[in-house]
Order: sequence, then C-alpha cells, then structure tokens
Amino acid sequence: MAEKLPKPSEMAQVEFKPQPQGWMDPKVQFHKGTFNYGFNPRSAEYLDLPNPRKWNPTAEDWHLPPNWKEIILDGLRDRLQRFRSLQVFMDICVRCGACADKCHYFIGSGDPKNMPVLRAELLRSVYRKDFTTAGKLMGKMAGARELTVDVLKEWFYYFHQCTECRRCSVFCPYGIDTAEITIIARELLNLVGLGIDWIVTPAANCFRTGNHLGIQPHGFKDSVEFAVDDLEEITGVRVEPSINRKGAEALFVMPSADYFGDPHYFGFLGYLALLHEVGLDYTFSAFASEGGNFGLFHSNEMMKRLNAKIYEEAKRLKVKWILGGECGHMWRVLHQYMDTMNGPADFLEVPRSPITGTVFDNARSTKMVHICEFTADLLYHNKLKIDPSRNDDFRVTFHDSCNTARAMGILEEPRYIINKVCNYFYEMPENTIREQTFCCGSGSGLGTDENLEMRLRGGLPRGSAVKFVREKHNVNTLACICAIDKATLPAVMDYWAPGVQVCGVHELVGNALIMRGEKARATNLRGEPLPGKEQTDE
Amino acid sequence: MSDFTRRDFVKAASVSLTILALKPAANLLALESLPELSPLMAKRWALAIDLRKCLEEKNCVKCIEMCHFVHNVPHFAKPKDEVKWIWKESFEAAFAEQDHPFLSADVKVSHPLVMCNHCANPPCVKVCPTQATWKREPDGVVMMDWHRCIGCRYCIAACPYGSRSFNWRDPKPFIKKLQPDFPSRMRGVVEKCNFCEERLAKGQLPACVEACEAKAMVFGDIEDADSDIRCLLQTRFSLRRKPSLGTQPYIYYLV
Amino acid sequence: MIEKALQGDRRYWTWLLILGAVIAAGTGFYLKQFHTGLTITGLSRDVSWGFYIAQFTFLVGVAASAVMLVLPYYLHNYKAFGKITILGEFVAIAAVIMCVTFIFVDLGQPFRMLNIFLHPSPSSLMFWDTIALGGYMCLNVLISYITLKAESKTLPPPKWIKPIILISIPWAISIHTVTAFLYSGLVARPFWMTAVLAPRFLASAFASGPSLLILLCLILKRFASFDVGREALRKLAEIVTYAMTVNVFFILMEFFTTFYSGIPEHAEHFDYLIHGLEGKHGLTLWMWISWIIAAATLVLLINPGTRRSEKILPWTALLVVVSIWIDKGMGMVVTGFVPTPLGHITEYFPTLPELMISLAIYGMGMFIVTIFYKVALSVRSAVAR
Amino acid sequence: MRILFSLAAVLALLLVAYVGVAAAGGSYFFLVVFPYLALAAFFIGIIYRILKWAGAPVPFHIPTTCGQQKSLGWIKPAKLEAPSTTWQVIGRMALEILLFRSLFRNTKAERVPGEKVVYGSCKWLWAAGLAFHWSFLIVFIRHLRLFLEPIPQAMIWLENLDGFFQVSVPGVLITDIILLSAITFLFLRRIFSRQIRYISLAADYFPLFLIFGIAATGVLMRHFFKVDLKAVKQFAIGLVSFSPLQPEGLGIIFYLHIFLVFVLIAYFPFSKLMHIGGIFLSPTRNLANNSRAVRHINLWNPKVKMHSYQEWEDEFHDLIIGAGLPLDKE
Amino acid sequence: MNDRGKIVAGLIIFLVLITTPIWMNLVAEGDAEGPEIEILTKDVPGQDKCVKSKTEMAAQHMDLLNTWRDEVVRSKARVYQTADGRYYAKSLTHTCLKCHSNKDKFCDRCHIYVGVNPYCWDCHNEPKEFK
Repeated sequence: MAEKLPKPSEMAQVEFKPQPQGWMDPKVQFHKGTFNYGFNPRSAEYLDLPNPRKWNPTAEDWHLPPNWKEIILDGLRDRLQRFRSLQVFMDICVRCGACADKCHYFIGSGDPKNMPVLRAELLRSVYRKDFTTAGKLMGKMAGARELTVDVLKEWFYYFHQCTECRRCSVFCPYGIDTAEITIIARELLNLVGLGIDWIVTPAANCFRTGNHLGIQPHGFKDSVEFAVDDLEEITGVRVEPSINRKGAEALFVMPSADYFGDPHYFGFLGYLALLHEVGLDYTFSAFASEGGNFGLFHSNEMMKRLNAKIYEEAKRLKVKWILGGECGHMWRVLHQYMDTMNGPADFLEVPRSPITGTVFDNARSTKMVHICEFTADLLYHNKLKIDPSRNDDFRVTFHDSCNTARAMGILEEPRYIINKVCNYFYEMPENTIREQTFCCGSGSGLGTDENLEMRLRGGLPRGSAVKFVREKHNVNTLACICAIDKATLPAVMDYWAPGVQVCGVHELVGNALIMRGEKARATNLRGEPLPGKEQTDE
Repeated sequence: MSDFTRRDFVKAASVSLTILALKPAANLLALESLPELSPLMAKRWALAIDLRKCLEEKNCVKCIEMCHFVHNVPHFAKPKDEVKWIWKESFEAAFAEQDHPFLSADVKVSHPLVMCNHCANPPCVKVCPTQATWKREPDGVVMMDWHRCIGCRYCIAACPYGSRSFNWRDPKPFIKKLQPDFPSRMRGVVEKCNFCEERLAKGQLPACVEACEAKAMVFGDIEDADSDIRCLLQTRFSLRRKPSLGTQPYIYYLV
Repeated sequence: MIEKALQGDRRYWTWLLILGAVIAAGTGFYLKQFHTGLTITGLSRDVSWGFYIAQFTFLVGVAASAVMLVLPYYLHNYKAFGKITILGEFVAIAAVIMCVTFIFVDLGQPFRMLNIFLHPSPSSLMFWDTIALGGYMCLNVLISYITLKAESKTLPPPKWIKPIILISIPWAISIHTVTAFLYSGLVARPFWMTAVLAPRFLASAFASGPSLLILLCLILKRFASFDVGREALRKLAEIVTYAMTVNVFFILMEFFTTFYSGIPEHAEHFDYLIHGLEGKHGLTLWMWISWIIAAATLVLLINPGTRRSEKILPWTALLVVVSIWIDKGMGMVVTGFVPTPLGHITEYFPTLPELMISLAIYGMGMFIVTIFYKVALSVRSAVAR
Repeated sequence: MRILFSLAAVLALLLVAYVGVAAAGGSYFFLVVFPYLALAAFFIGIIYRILKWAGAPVPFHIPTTCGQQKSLGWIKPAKLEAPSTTWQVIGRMALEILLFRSLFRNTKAERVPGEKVVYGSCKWLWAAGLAFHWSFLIVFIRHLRLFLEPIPQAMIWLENLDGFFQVSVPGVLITDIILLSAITFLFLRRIFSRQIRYISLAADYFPLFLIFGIAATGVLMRHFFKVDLKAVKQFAIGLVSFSPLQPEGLGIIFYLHIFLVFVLIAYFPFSKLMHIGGIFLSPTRNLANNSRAVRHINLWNPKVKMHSYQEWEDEFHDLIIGAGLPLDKE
Repeated sequence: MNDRGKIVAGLIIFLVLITTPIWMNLVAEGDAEGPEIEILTKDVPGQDKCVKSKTEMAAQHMDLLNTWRDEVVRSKARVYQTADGRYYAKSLTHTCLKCHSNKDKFCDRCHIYVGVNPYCWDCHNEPKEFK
C-alpha cells in the first residue's frame, strides 16, 4: 500500500472540496486507504454484538438486518433520553464555523464532511427529520434528511474519520464535543453490526485475555522478564517486579503496547528502573494487563466491560491505590469514566506517595494516579538522581496527547519531567500544543494500515508542527505520553518530518536516572551509545 | 444658499403682509407671532460708534447692560469664566496700531466700546470645523449656531479682536434676570455679539443702539448710499480695528 | 493575538493595575469636568487653550516620529530597525489615541464631536487634522496588525501591504504639518504665525519621538529582557542628534526674525517667555530649563563618546523629551495667548483636575503601549521559541 | 437557494403584516391575537425545551479541559480553563457566556509552502459575535422603557449613554449602529466564506434576516417614519398588563416592526436560537474537572456482561501455573 | 448526578427576569392609558387647529421643531406655511406654547411617560407672557 501513497508535497496540496449539490446528498467513495474494514464476525460473536457477519464496506450490500432503520432510530431515541449531551449538541449548534478548520482530518483532507460541524450535521440531519417538528414539516429546508442506506454508509465512513480528539470542542462557543457525537454515532452503527475490526477484535481480545493484544498470562510474564534482563544489561541493576502479588501497596496498570510494542517498550524499561529506584511496593496484574480501552471507541457499555477488571484486580490483590502508565485514551477512561462506571473504589485508600508523602488529593475518589504526576512529584522533591546529559543526543519536543490534554488537563507534569531529565527541549508552535494540540491522526481505534492515507492526512498538522521545530532547532525526538501516539506517530514522522523519532517521557526518565549500584552506562535504553560514549563502546 | 434664502425670506415676509391686509381677524395668533411683519433688511449691516459722543458719558454702560440683558449674557464674578458681548477696552488695547505716546489725552484715556466686528473676512468662520459660525449673506452678520458648536474654541484662538467668549460652566445660574424670549446658552459653547439679528428680524434696532441715549451708535446699511451711517462715514474720519489684518471689520469708530 | 496581553507575570499585572488606578482617578476628575464644565481647568477667556492642547501638540509629534523607523526600514531596507519598527508604530497608535482623547476632553460639547464629520468644513484646519490623524491611525493599525500577524505565522507579510507602508511615510509628515498649520495660519496669534512652525514641529518630533523610543527600548531591555540591539539604539541616537540640532537651529531662527525685526506683536510673546511681562513670568523658569536642557543635550548628543554610552544615553533621551515637552507644549500653545490680541497679560496654570485628567490620558497611552508591546514581544518569543 | 428562501420568508412576513394591516385592517390580530400567541409559544416552548433537556441525565463527567488540571500543589492550575470547583466552573461559564471565551481562542489554519500549516489568531467572529449579542441585549433592555411605568432611572441613564453622540433628533443610538453592522458582518461572513456558506442552512439565514429586519424597521421607525410613542407605550403596557389596547397613531412601520419581533419570539424556542439556554447545559463546559476527586453518578449505570477474574483464571489456569504466577483459587 | 433542581431554578430565574414588564406592572398597578395629556392648555381665540394634524404632531413634532430650528437659525426662513395655507412663525416658545401654554401638562408628562429627554429646555425658556 505504501507505494501507492502520494508524495508528501502532493498530499499537502489540499483543496477544499465541497460537493457541488451541497452536503445533504449522501455520497461516499470508499477510496482505499481512507477507511477501515468491518469486524471479524468471530470477535463480534465473542462480545455478543448484534448482526455478526462477514461484510465489506466497498460492497454494495452491507447485509444489514431488515429492520435496521428502526433499530437505529430507536437507538437514537433511547440515547437522546440517556445523554443530555446528545440532545443539547443536536439542538444548539448555530453553524458559526469556528470548529471548521480545527480538525486535523479537515486540514489534511479538505473534505468538508470532515469539518466537525458537518460531521455532526450528518447525525443532526437525521435527528431533525425524525425528532423535530421543523424537520418533519420543512424537510431539506430545515436541514433534515431521511435516513437511508447511503446516509448510513456516510456515517460509517465519517464517524470512522474522527479520532474523538476533542480539539473542535475547545473552540466551540458551546463546547459541542464531536467526540461525544462520534461515540454515540458509533454506538448506533454498532447496533446494526457496523463496527470496524481494528476496534472490535482488540476489544474481544481484551475482554478475554485482559489486554488488546491477546497476550496470555505466560506471555505477559515473559515480556516482563525479558525487560528485566534488558534493563540489567544496560544498567547492571536487576529489578524485581512482581505480577499478581497480593498485598502490594500499588497496582501498576499500563497499556499493553508498553510491554509489547516499540518504542513503548523503552518507556516500560523506564518505569521498571524508576519504580525500582524509589522502592515502590507495586505489582503488575496479568489480568488487568491493559489500561487502554478500545471499548471507548465502541460503546459506553463495552468501555465498562473492559474497564471493570482494573478495580476488580485492585480489590482482589488488596492494594491501596493504583498507578497508571503513559497512555492517552486509557486515561480518558480512567479519569472521566472509570469511577462512574465501576466505582466507587471504597476498598482503596486515597493515593499517597510513600516516597515523598504527597497525597494525591485530585485522585481521592478514583484512587488512581498518573505516572507523570507521580514522577513529577518525585523530581520536585529531589528524590531522584538525574543526569540529563545522557539525553543530550535527543533534541526533544513534546506532543500533548489529545486525551490527556483535553480530557484531563495534564500539561505541566510531563513538561516538568522533560525539563528535568533533558537539556534540549523545544516547544512546537503554540497553536499546536497544550489544549490546542493536534491528534496523531490515528486515535480512537483508527491506527491501522488499512486507512494509512487518511492517517497521514490527519497527521499533517502534527507533522508540520514537528517539521517546524525540526528545521528551527534540529529537533530529532518527539516525546509523548500516549500508546497510540507511540505506535502511529513514527509513520507520520517518517512521512512528514523525516528524522524525528518518537519516545515516551519515561524512556527519557529511565535514560537520565542514576540508579543505586548501577554500572557505568554505555548505552541508553534503546541500546544506542550514550553521548560521549561512542568511541569507548567499540 | 444665499439667493434661495433671500428670495424665500422676502416672499415669506410679503405673504404675511398680504395676510395682514386681507384677513384682519382670521389668523390672530399667526399674525401676532409673525416677527417678519417688518424685518429690517440690508445689503450689509454696519455700526458706527462716535467715540466723541461716547466719551462724554464716560461711565455710561447702558448699551452693555441692555445687550447683556436681552441676550441672557451671564455675569460671573471670576474674570476667568467671563462671558461678554460688548464691553469697554482701553484705547491702546483696542487700537494698538494707532497708539503712540503723543496721542491727545482725551483719546488716550478713552475706553472705546468693542464687540464682534462682523468682519467681511472673519477668521473665526474660516477655522470653525462644524460651520457653527458663519457669515450670513447678504447682510454680513457673523452668525452662531449654538446647537452645533462643539466647544473646540478654535474660533477664540482665531479672532484677533478677542470678541468671543466661552461658556466655561452652565451660565443659567449666573444670569441676573432671565429674559425668557431669548435662549440662554449651555455650558461648553462659544458665544458673541450677533448684531441683534433676532431684533432685526422683528424690525428692531440692535439693543445697544437703542439703549444709547447719547446716540453715539449708528446702525445701518452701509451699502445704501443714503443711509445715515454712510453719511457719517463720508463726513467724519473713522477708524477700524487692526486694519492691517485684512479682516475688514464692519464696526467703525468715528473720531 | 490580543490574548497574549492576558498572560503576564505579577510585575506586568501590577503595572497595568497602577495604570488602571491612574486612569480611574482621572476618569473621576473628567466626570467632574463633564458635569461642571471646563471651568474646573485653569483656562479662561483670554487663555482658552492650555495643557490639553499642549499635550495634543506634543503627542502628534510623537505619533509622527514613527516615520523615523518606518522610513529607514522599509525604504532603505535598514535591517537594524527590523525589531523595533513595529514598536514605533505601536507608539504612534497610542499617541494618536491620546491626541484624540486630549481633544475630546478639551471639547465643551463632547456629545457633538461627530459634527466634525456631519458638517465638514474644508476651510478649517481642524477638519483636515482630524482626517490626517484618523487616517494615520488606520494606516498604522493596519500595517502593524498585518505585519505582526504575518510574523506570528512565520510568513513574510503580504505584498499589498508594501504600498500602504509607503503611503504612511508622507502621511506621517502630513499629520504634523497639518497640526502646525492649525496654529500657523491664525492672524490673531503672531507668535504662531511663522512659516518655520511646521518644519520646527517636525524637527522636534523627530527628536522627541525617537528619544521616547530609546527610553522604551531600554525599559524593555531591563524589564522584558528584550534587546533591540546596539546598532538600532545607536542609529536612533544619531537621528535624535540631527533632529535636535535642527530643532534648536529653528528656534534660533525664530529669535532672529523676531528680535531683529522688532515687531512688538511678535516680540512680546518672546519677551514673556524670556523674562516675563508686566511682572508675570509663569513660564519663564520652565522655558529657561527647556533651553538649557536643549543646549546640554546637544553637547551630549554631538559628542560621540557620550552619545554612544549606554549609561548616558537614557538620560540624554529623557532630557530631550523633557526639553521638547516644555517647549512644544506649554511654551508653544500658551504663549500664543500671552499677551492676548488686546494686549492683556493673563497667565495660565493647569489645575489639579486638568493635570489628573492629562495624567490619566498618558496612563491610558501607556496602558495601550504596554498591551501592544506585550502582544508583540509575546508573538516574537513564541515564534523564536 | 437557502439564502433566497430565508430572505423570501422574511419579506413574505413583512408583506403579511403590510397587507394584514393596510388592506385588511387586522390591527386586532397584529396588536392582540398574534402577540399573545407568540408569547405563549415562547414561554411554553422555552419551558418545554429546557425541561426536555433537563429530563435527560448527564451520565458521564466529560468536561473539556483547556488548561492545566489541579494536581500537585506546586503546579499552578488553570482555574478558569480546567476548573476544579463549582466557583471556578461558574467563572468559566461566565467567561463563556459573557465574553465568548472559546470564540476568543479562534484561529485560522493556513497552508504554507513546504508541506506546512500555520495557525493565526482570528478574532473577527468573536468581535462581531460579542458586538452583536451585547448590543442586542442593550437594545432589548432599552425597550423596557416602553413596558415599565415609571421608568427606572437606570434605564434613562442607559439610553443617555447609548445616545451619547447627539446626532439627529431623536438621537442616533450607538447600539443600533453596532447591531446592524455586526449582523451585516455575520451575514457577509456566511456568504463569502466558502466553508461557512457550505454548512449554512436556511435556518441559519432566516434568523439573520429576521433580526436585521427587526433592527432595520426599528431604526426606520425611530428616524424616518416616526410613530406616536405614547401610543406605542400604551400598546406595550396594555400587552404586559393583560388589558390590551389598540391605540391610534401607530404607523404601518410599527406593525411591521412588532410583527417581526413576535415572529422572532415565537420562532425562538424552536430554533438554534435556543443556544442561549443550551450553553448553560453543555456538559463539556459546566462540569468541574474533578473527575478523579469526586465520583460522578450515572443514573442509568447499565448492568453489562463482565469477564470476571475467576472466569479468566479458569480459562488460563494451566498457563498461569506454567508461568509461575499465583492463583487465587488454590 | 441529578441537577434538575438547579436547572429548574435557573429556568425560573430566567422567566422572572424576562417577565419583568409583566410583574412590575402588576406591582405598580400600571395604568395602560398613561397620563392624561392636556392638549390645549390655553384657549386662544381663532386658534382651533394646530399646524399639522394631531396624529402627525404626536409622532413627528420633534422633526418639525428640528427643521424649524435649522431654518430659523441658519436660513433666516422664519415663516411656516401649513398644508391648508395658514402661516405661523417658526417658534417653539412663541407659536407652540401659545396654545399649549402649560409645558408641564403638555410636554413633560408625555416625555416622562415615554422616557424621552429632550434638551430644548436647557436653553429655551417659556416666554414671560405665558407664565
């Protein structure tokens, strides 16, 4: 597929491409590279999803159930009653257009239906037709349209071109959150079996094994041990993490990619080194071996099902609180949904760092602390010995992950850490960071090669911002705190800002951390020679 | 504008005269209140002040009092706030160019009346940014529209005769006796002698002229060769203030 | 971009708060003036323009002086001014706003301000001054907005702005020329009726404006760690040197013409300044201070050693501003009324309300400059980051 | 098409009022019947809409955080961008509602050579929106002088301030000018921006034309086709004290003006204009970012099929043993 | 989370605010007719008609006065001809106030009622003969 991709200079020539007859005319071309394939029926069956079957988005017939329209309209009615957000967002948009050019997909594709307002109108037009008087009476003039198979296809296409990054919501004068609309639209699509495999199969894996990748207990153990060996080789210190151990102080939960993916893995080494160094009494869980939650991309029910294991394990293992690794949507769920769905966590204690004594009051109900909060606190209290020069080969910029930035507000902590452990840190242009950060282009379960072109288009704003600091400050490293970022941004960087690698913040911490009893390190966690050690390494 | 206005004016005036003749009882109110029954009209109004006659009554201020009464000119105790339309000035102040050490003692100690000169080339009119002051055609009265004046005081800076006053504060409380037939002014506007244009319209002479018992002031149409003022200027030597500035004042001083 | 003005450190907010308090206090006095009338000022029938109009005149010069940056930078491509041209434009905008506000508070009937446009009088220089100042402000707002915006996006400014910048150069000259004409065409005021008034205004403007900018640059260097660079400062000092020299030269011209001809109407005003008339000499001390300072600054400026010293330069610049502020402000405006056309000597001194209102307007100008500078420097630092 | 439709609709409304009054003499309808119908629609509609929104629960706690969260004591939280207490939320909402905080943030994306995109701040929409809404509010408040007897002094002050510049008689009001200019800008923006024209519906143009019509007829009535104000006030007070009068001396322009006003009032609850109520209920703005500190309750928290640890342990029993991990069930 | 109470409270506040005219009039027991305006406050023989019709005057008297003012001050045109051919001096204080001699009952009552604050009276005064 890669050879079919246009060159960056061509792809960057984006034109605004409205349909001449207006947007109400549903028309989708399933152009290869811009959409995802339907789910594997076996995964759907495992999760008891409706209408499991083999189907292909490019085919004319999607094998919908005969009463599909009724199902969707009933589903919409039901959700209007259950979500005030949906009702309000359906009713109050004034189409001021402030959100239009805030979406990375719109900026990268020029497709008007990727303007957040129009993405929402796809659903709103149907809502108007069937749930408002004006729409029933005036039809098209009131912006209403009939729900047809073509409209449904349009939904499938465009609601899988939204990464639920919420950037539009920041700019909307009413805070209309397209992520919320996309979530509900995808729930509706799933009611008639229109899910994509890249979401449903990881969800099924996660439901069964505890993690998206389907790693079974022994695999998890092997991964951890492998990392312990690697870390010993680099630092000379053998850390001793435990798995499923009862009575530890804290349970550590991370996205499965951390111990199975690259470059996540180096961050995982960082955690191991750090937690060992400060002597936190923690344990992993092979069951709660995934903090990420593809259920978020499917439906709120699925999210709840996949999330339940975390509190269940915390209770079973009798820990006092939970520590969470670097991940974006994982933290969206943990921060905004977990306590509501699967709480109250009254069997846990308000998190308190045993090293510094800091009580994490902001997590007093959920009882789960972000690793960056934990580490920033350690650094602030000078509990770590740091040699930032070990990261001198990295000229770093920081990519705020959408979920941690706009659904959590964790902006300063990672920057504080990076500034402590690195000597060369540069911010990207200000309208592309913090709450205005751009998505990697692959969030919300869209990080597959099936839709690579769309991912790269969506990655243009981020790529362009990185390219800016690359040219200006010779930045070569993009740090982030999101597993999907780490998985998908390398491709985006290779395409838009070649020469920039992606790493986790705790990889940088692990590099700079001086551990007690460590040997003279010759390489960083990636096994690359440390600055100044290139010759002696021979 | 001037042509139209004049025609309009004359027509209106003659019409009202006609009514007077034809319908003596019908429009009583209309008639009574029509001031144009016999307006005084001129090609060019001018005023001659006989300095000699004026000197005879050194302490006479009747003209000033009358003028200030009929026009609701306020009286302020503080000279800073002062508003005046007509007043007496020392000879050297009024006629600096004519002043020299050996002037006759009479003249030296005289205090000529000064006021707006209703110049032919009024500098104040030129500078007004809102046309709140203008020279009325054809009779040359330098008019002021107190509804329009923004109080920038550019005209005060421009007037070489110091004829203009500014209402530094609300004048109403300082009007000794309110004369309700004439408007008072509001604070923040400039004012000056208006040649009694409101009296001319009613067929009356300027208040100062009327008030002068010594008949030291002669008011009339200077373009009319038979007018009294023309005769006086023909027979007597007269001065104008600051003639070198080219403003062409229409107040003449007979010496 | 204005959002940059909303983020600042404690010092920034304290400064704005102080200015806000000054503005609030002055507004209180203005309400009093609005209610009672201009009687609460020191103005009188004889001296009908005073401190407000003096400040107006001085500030028109400050506004016009932006051209001393725009011209070398855009016309001669003088790169050292690249960093400060926009700062000059911002000062110009703030100065024009202050000018308009000074006129506003000087009006007897401010509600009727729009009559200037509703009943335009082309024969009045005030009409032309309104157009010149308004147009100049629009030009500067447009130019600084467009160029700063391009800078914030790291793009070159659009091509169409170039001709507008070029128009702004003669326009800057025009504002001060027209303002000089405001005075110099009045038969009633011999003190102002001199053909050298417009050139003198320009010379003093090009001395005081850049001096003010030198001070602002040094303040920015001290408090906002923004260095405009040694070369730009030196060039500014050179401009001040030439302009101040010419300014003093023009003043001497006036002295010659007046005293050699000896026409009393002309000479009396100068007599009043030099030694007072009829025992009234309210301005004499001030004027002597102004002249002595002017002479001192010439020495400091012409001598390359003192001109280039960054220790001495701020003091020199301050002295230039003070000298011209006195000379072109009260000295220029009030003396036109002393003696009056009738030869009376009425002195004028600003009252407390007048000074407080003026202070508030300066406070407002500084507020605007602070905010604009904050925006510009934040945009720059964001781009440079 | 959508533009013309909306324009035609407003013109048709004007025609209805004109013909209704001028030809058919339906002043009773326009002064009594229709106003009460419109007001009834307004109140019932608004109550219905708000209660309908209120009827749906807020299942999840989903504020959009536009700044630093409150976490560690030494990190300065963005109290108004990521509020963590009720008062901070009120502050955020106040900024949003009174000053249009989010629109103030607006940027414009621009493509530049070298495969790059840059974003410049773009405040026109914010400025015009703010000008429009505030002047509309002041115009609305000003009109209360026709409904209140005696008139509160504050309203006289407001009117005097609004008419500060004494131009013409009666004086031109600043807010009238701002309102008309702002709405014109908003309309032109909808027309000339390709993106916005593309997304605009008839329902977007119609209120613009309607409000423009109201403002324009109001200005025409104030300055060009004057009507007897006393009659206007008699009508207004009669209306709100439920003893409607049909005073003499009301020109046709008055009927045009109030007919459009009451059309707007009646239209209000059934249109996007309800954003005035919706903004208060927007869960991304009106919730505190204290999701981990205070548990949010979902009233319909669903029962879902879970995969429990025991099921997991049973399925992977041998593998767990093989890996040497502890079992829960010995 | 149940916030319906808050929403209903907010709705009630909104309704109370927006219905200000209704309840304020209930409280004030406002009279919809407004104050009695005495049109003719002095009977002047021979004058039974105004310069324009009553309805026109009610709506447009300020226009008329404004025009009169400009014409008298600036154009020296001091006589007004009515549509039916009568002639009047253009004068608020002399012509209008002759019949409507009670400024309070004729002008002020209505102006206060509709909240209009003309500044004519800052300078112009009721002529002495009407006092």
